[in-house]
Amino acid sequence: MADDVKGLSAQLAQDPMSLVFLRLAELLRLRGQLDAAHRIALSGLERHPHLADAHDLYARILADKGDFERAFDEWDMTVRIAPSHIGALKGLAFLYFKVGDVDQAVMHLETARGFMPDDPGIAQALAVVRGGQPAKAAAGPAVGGPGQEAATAATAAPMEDSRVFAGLEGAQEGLLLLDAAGRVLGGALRNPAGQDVTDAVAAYLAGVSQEAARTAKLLGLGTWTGLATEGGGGHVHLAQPTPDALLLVVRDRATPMGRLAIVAQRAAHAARRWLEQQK
Amino acid sequence: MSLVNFTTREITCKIVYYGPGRSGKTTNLHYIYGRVPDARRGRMVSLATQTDRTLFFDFLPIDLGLISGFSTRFQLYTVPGQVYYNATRRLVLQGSDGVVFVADSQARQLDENIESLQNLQSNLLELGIDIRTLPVVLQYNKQDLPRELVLQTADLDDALNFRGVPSFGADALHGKGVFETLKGISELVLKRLSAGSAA
Amino acid sequence: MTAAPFERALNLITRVRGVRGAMLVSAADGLVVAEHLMEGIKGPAVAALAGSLSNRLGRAMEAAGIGHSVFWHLQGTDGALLVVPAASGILVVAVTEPDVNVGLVRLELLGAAGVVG
Amino acid sequence: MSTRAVESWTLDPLKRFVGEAGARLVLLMTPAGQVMAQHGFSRAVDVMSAAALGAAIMASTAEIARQLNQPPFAALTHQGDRHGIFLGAVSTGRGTIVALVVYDLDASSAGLVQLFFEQLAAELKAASPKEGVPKQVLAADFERELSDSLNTLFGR
Repeated sequence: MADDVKGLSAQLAQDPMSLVFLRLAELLRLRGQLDAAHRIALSGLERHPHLADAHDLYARILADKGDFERAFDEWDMTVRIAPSHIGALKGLAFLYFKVGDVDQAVMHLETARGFMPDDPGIAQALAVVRGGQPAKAAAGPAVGGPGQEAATAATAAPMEDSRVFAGLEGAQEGLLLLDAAGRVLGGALRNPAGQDVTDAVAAYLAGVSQEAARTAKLLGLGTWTGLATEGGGGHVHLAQPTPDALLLVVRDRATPMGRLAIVAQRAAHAARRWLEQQK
Repeated sequence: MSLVNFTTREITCKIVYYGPGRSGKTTNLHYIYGRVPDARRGRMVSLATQTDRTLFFDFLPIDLGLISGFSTRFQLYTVPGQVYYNATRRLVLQGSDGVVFVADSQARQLDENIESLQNLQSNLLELGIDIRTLPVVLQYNKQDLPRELVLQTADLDDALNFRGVPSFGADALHGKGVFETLKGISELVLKRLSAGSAA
Repeated sequence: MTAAPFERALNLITRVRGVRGAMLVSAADGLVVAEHLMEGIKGPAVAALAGSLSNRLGRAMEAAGIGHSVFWHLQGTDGALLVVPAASGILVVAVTEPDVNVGLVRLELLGAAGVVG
Repeated sequence: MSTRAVESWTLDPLKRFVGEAGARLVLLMTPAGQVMAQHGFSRAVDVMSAAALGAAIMASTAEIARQLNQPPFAALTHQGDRHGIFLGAVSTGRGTIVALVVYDLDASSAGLVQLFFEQLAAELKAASPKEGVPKQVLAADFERELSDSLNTLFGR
């Protein structure tokens, strides 16, 4: 495969105006060399700003990099240039679904199906979206279609290491460690019915922490150190063990809020240590 | 006030169809809407009463294409004609680049035409717009009605067109004169831009 | 409802030491319903942000299956925001010093929520 | 998200505003309803008619205020079950600009929009260039092109 990259690079060097950048950047993207793919796609786009496939490719790379806002722009642009671009329609559907706008996701997939009625990927994605699942990570790949890798990379699977909170009270339930983008680093959550709700909760927590940070800043409360909530069915404590990570501790109502704060402090300490080890 | 984007080379102008109630202002827009290809027009919005009389305005954006290297777009508005909607008429008139005065050619409507024309002048005055510099054309609509009912265009010119602006006989329902009127006002509005006296 | 119960509700909260302001906020639109604030606290900002954080938190709690929030507390290095959602869609909000007696403020917020319904 | 601007100085403040307020779309327009800039999910509405209608709402309420002998209303909010719109006027070096904000109640609120609108207004005011636009626009011989364009438009 390295040879392919070499060969395609040579072709591109020989003829910078050729469309070979599409294949090269896609290959690099699939190999996870996102920065290189980004560079190639961008310089290709500069030469071919009206090429729908170039915008679509660039969008997939951006999505792989987790830059969904710009990925949206690029797919939006693709559809403006080529309204029947299946890849871009699927990409937009994926992004809409990701933010919970099921109606828009369905609309884009239906449009795609109108252009390509026999595509099994579209039918499958529609089924997932219509299943009414919350916009959680697991649904990403099916909806993402050609951007499958984008989706999987963007919602990186929880790290195997489940020992983040080893030794802590209730280490494997009710403790969740996320990165700044809301991706699960460790721990898991189940709802009172015993279902795994890790991804669904993770998807919302990034927004909560951003709002907590903004609120503290704009109201002159300094840096936020914790957000504690008393719910009808349990108590929750959210904190930032490091500026790039988010820690959630959930306990039933029998655990007093004060005690929860202490558990959260210990868990934050364990999380910091673990994050340090990962570097 | 025409909006000119020098970066993307786009011009947007606002044209208002003015005139007494039931003179055919909305009919002009409907005809244009029906004739212009989909890709060259936006959505037509009508804020009308239940009996289809214009309550606030009708709105139709059309795309004229490239003129002098500028992508040129006109936004056509109508005003409600009934006397009691004057406040609304003045609002719609704000920021207009040109006015098409649609007169009803029926002899018995002459007073209404004159009244509406005076109303246009006083509204422009209130908005601080000088009618002598604002592009205006007249359209004498319903010329298709039996001769004994309507005034001829020359007579209407005598009665209404004391400024000697371009005037067009029309039958807006069937499209006669609609195009010529639009062309007439377009030329005046764009001439103003080319003369460098844009507001 | 007249303004008197609102005033009574806010007074319950502001009498606690370390409380810099109390507010009633419409949860759905993040707008001020009534306020009793010390100089320098921006009511509209508190209302908008408390409303927004409350909504986001509510969604996360729902996803986690732990029901509606009955009280939440955002702790900052220089101050804190404490909130009790009342049944009528109003948030009862306190802006406090960092070292306030959280237990006491919570009780008064719950009491105030009872007053505004 | 898509962005268009007749006056590019409006863009940075607009983008910041959409991000901070969680708005779906913001349009800037002249009081006569002509779109000057837009940022956000433009498919949320038909931009041109939304601008015409938004400007009409602003103009109507300004007229009501005038008839009441009151200064114009600073801002208006209309809120439905899931969406809201906010209209506010900003006075800049380029004259009065009307902003129309469309927001989803899932992501934003009237309070958030109002809060960050103050910032948007201040930033637009500060960023607006004071000099007027050049007057001469079209070449003197545009008439034939206009005639051709209209002929094509009407299928003649």
